[in-house]
Amino acid sequence: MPLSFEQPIVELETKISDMRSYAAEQGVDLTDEIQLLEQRLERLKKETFANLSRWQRVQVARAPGRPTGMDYLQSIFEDFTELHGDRALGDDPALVGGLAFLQGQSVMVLAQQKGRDTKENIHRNFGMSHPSGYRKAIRLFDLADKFHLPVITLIDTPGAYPGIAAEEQGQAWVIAESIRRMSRLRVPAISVVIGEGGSGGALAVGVANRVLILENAIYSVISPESCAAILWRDSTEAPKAAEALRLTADDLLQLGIVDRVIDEPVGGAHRNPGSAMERVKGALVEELAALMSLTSDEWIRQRRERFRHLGEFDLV
Amino acid sequence: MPLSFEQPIVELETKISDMRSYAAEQGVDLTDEIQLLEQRLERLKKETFANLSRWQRVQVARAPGRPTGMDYLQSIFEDFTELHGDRALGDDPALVGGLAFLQGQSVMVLAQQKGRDTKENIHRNFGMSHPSGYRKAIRLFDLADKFHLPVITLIDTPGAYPGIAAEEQGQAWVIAESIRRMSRLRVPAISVVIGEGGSGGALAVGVANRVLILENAIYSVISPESCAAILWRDSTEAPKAAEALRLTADDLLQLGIVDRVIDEPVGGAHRNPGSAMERVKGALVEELAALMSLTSDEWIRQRRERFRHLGEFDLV
Amino acid sequence: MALERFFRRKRPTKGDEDQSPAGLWMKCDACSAQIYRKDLVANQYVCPECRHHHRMPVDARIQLLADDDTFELWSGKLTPRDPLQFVDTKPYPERIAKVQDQQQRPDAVVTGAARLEGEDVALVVMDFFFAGGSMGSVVGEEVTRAAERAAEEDRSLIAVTASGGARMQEGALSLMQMAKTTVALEALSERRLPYISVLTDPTTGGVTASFATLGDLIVAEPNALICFAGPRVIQQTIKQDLPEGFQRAEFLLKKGMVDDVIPRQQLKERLALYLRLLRGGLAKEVPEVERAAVI
Amino acid sequence: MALERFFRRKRPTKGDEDQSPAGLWMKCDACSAQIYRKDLVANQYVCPECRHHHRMPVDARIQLLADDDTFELWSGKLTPRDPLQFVDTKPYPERIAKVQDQQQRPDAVVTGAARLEGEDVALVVMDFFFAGGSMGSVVGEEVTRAAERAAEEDRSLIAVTASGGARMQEGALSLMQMAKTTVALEALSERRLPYISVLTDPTTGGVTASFATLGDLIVAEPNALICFAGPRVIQQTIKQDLPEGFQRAEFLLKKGMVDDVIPRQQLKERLALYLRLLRGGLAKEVPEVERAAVI
Ligand SMILES: [Zn+2]
Ligand SMILES: [Zn+2]
Repeated sequence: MPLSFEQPIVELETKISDMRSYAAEQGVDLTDEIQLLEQRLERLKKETFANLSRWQRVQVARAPGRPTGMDYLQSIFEDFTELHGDRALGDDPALVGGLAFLQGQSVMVLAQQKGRDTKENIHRNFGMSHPSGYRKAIRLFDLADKFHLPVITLIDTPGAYPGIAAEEQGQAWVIAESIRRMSRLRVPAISVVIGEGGSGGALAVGVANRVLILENAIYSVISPESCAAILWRDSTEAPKAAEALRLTADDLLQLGIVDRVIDEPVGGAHRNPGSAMERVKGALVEELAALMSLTSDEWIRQRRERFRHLGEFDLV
Repeated sequence: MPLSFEQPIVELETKISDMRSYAAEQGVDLTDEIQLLEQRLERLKKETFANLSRWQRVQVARAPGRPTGMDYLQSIFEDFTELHGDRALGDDPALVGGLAFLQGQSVMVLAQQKGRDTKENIHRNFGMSHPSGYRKAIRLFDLADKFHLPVITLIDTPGAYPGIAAEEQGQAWVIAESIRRMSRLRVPAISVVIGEGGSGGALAVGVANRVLILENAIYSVISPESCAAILWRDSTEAPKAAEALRLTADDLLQLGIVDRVIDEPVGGAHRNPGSAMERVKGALVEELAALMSLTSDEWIRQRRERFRHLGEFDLV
Repeated sequence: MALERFFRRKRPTKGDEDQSPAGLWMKCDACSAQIYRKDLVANQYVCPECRHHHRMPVDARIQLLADDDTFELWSGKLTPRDPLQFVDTKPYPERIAKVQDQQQRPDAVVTGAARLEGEDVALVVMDFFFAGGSMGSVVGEEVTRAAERAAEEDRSLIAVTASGGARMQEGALSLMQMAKTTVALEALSERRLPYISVLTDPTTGGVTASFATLGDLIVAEPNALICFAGPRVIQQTIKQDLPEGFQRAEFLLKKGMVDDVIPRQQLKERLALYLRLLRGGLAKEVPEVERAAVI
Repeated sequence: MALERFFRRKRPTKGDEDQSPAGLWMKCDACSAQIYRKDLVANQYVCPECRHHHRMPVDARIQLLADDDTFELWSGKLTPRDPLQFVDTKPYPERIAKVQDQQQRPDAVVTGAARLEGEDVALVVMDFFFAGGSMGSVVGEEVTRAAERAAEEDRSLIAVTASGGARMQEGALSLMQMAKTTVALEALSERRLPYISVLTDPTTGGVTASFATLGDLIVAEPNALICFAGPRVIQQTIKQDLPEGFQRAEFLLKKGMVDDVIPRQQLKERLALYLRLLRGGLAKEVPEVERAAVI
């Protein structure tokens, strides 16, 4: 099911495909016509995606078919080997972590995982972690430190799960602890917001030396729907809230909250997952190489400084 | 209810008490007779307790009225302030911990706590901890390290609780982790077995620089009842098992498992709790003072060496 | 996060004593008893009838904790900017101006130095009556500076929290204050200075999920609501009733999340005792411990 | 602890191939299929019919994990003493002599150096067929020496556990092996050498509550019973039925206690991959991290 603003693109794609079939069946030559339409399609995609509203970007960030954490783990890393469990409460499927090679370098990689279909979505709790997910993250940070493994986290969650067990097990406590633990890593850490960076549940694994974001990903203190429900008492005002919250990649770059925006293929990552993932890989390899010149103390200092200086205020 | 072998003592005590009442009521002078009986009582107590069988010691170690962990916390420490919870699973009433002063020195103190009556016994789960108890211990060890607080643990448990939730929450995992965490303390640690030192559940908080034991306390790899049930297929053979297991203070001193035996007042700690607790306090103050001359590295090394060398074997 | 319904309230609770004649008497939220307001204030905002702990204004809290005439104000020189040019039904700056005027301070936290039974401390006290105690850039920066300065001046840190969460009008910048305040506490940790957090009603969202729950010791006031997600959000998510006492201080004590629940009348005494105990460790220099490998 | 019913068994399982004609065929415990014993052995003791993982003799385990002709035996020079002069229906030394004779080794563990897909490792393999794999002074000492020597020789450590718990015939000395083996692992940690524990059926009691669960990574074999207290003890305590799959490897995976459950046929390959990944960290010297303050 395409997003609403993608409708013209999809129609044009269908038309081209129909024309191709017709040409083949009837044995007529429509090469020129098809080429023209394809140029139009390319233009249309570019225009559409260059001018997305913030709310439309939210939809792209959540689009079905957009590569999920596991897609990255399986395609841009080699030998990804999942490590399960937090040794206390359970094994949270909404936060997947393990060892892998990134272009030959051993790394510890963590990914927040939404489902790729309804069944997986239920299994993954729509990417919303329970405390055991954050405890698992803390455990893997410990392991990364012990064995000098750079840490890479892929962020994609609507937020930490708001439920009874989650609260009983100290959701707030583990998020705070995960933030602290990640800030103490004696290895380099890179985070990439690949889809939805939903508030504290995202930040818990986002205290990195470099925070990257995909062009159509978002990162926000609150979901547009919840924000609208509070401020306009109407969650269908989410488009307004999305505008107000300045939650797109470009907004966040301007605010200094992310360090780099990774371009997506024209039409968005969901229309060309392979290319999107390759771009992320390229950026990760580059960023990791650049970080390698520092020492442990410097990685910690840099990470602390980075977050120490976020915030805007005036003197009275 | 006196222990069976205490019956003659109790009878003599009753007789003396009756005689006193009679003398007072009738206005007769029985001073000499009473004094004679009191001397006999003193002799009887000494003889009885000097010749306890191992199984009788087990009974004394578990005797009602014997001072429990909380009794020590409240009487030989000043300003004991309980710290609750493990920040993950709950707050285990079978393991009590907190801050206190021991003769003016800030310490972190942990005590395994049986009940002093049926109601408390149920609340304290008869002194058998769940994983949250050992997690709490680990948390308090962390805190002790951070603030340079010597650690004192009082051991009195039949063992870690064998239950469904306890297994689900990784009873074995937390005991192992507590052993490791305690072995890593950068402060001096002293353990006192005040009653029953029941297997891994006791050792989890017993990895100290100095391990002391009260005269009638026991420390064993398995309870005599369980041992008998396995080896003789009959738990009423517990007295035999107690003999075989060599679980008394003197046995353990000979095996090198404890470093010092603290004498109890004649008749056992349960007949004079105040005096027993004062003796423990005296021993703790002495031992702590002696440990103060070392450094953190030395405390760790000493503790490791202590346990490294336990075990007896021959060359093939 | 960000349960900032506060901004929508028509008549926000002031927190200060209402001086109008109608305000002389008030009804206790908990037991419905009519109480003479002055009695409530004299009793540290604890209902004399039912011991319910009412929310306490910042000034009263400081008076409760600081020894007489020892409080020295640190905060108050920073005021919010409007980095997002945030407008809902009203622009953010207008809303802020109004609440600044009402609460007579630039944002939702007060920090300063004090003595507490003679112990040198830095105090961080959040003002729930200021925009629901929401944490934006100013709150984050003030908490950060207080922690850093406490470390420099060899003071223990006491944070009294009350917050609806992150301030959504400053967007992701508010979110980042969670990491910023967390990192600021490292200065205290490195000097082994105690940090004790006191969670009061209500402490929720991004404040709970950052510095509020990172105390060396964490205590709570009786019946205080303490949570990540608010009860309404959870109820909407799970569509079922919440257990009795859920997310309240006593519930969290049972769940192992706080060290103790302390009635307000004993708070100062207990904090002082904690500080004496935590600062009475071995004088000897003890090097950093190695990190446990894996749990 | 100490579920040493093994000592009471009339006809202890040998673990080795039974060469008598009657032993050519056997019935699978799990699926009751009649299997040709040689097929089972050739299949690493995994039932060809139902994939049930039967308990594996030590020699076969070493053959499974070590590259050809690379195993060098370290253990075997220590033999139990009788420090308690323990007698039940028979003296401890008599019992030990009998099982030593049967298993052809002095106690319930074998250690040694090997290569595992080229990686330098030390192997610790417990023998459940020796007195139920119970841990007394010899087992504790052998594990300790293996860990220490691995650290000296820059080897990763792989421990394959199978144990009924502590050996009660050595009393509290057995108990102390839990602390001793735990402390021995510090030598590896300090050199940042990986320690991976492989929990096989059954791993219980004092072994589970010490070195077995302290691996940097912990993996288990399918359906292995892994517990502190055995199912029978728990059932006697709580007087109710245990949940399906309780204390089995897959159950523990769900409860977050093990990193993975790995079929025997994939074990070597996976261990090799773990080692390559864990030993492929940054070469740069990274000083010890500071210890997290609380939690
Ligand atoms: Zn009231
Ligand atoms: Zn089978």
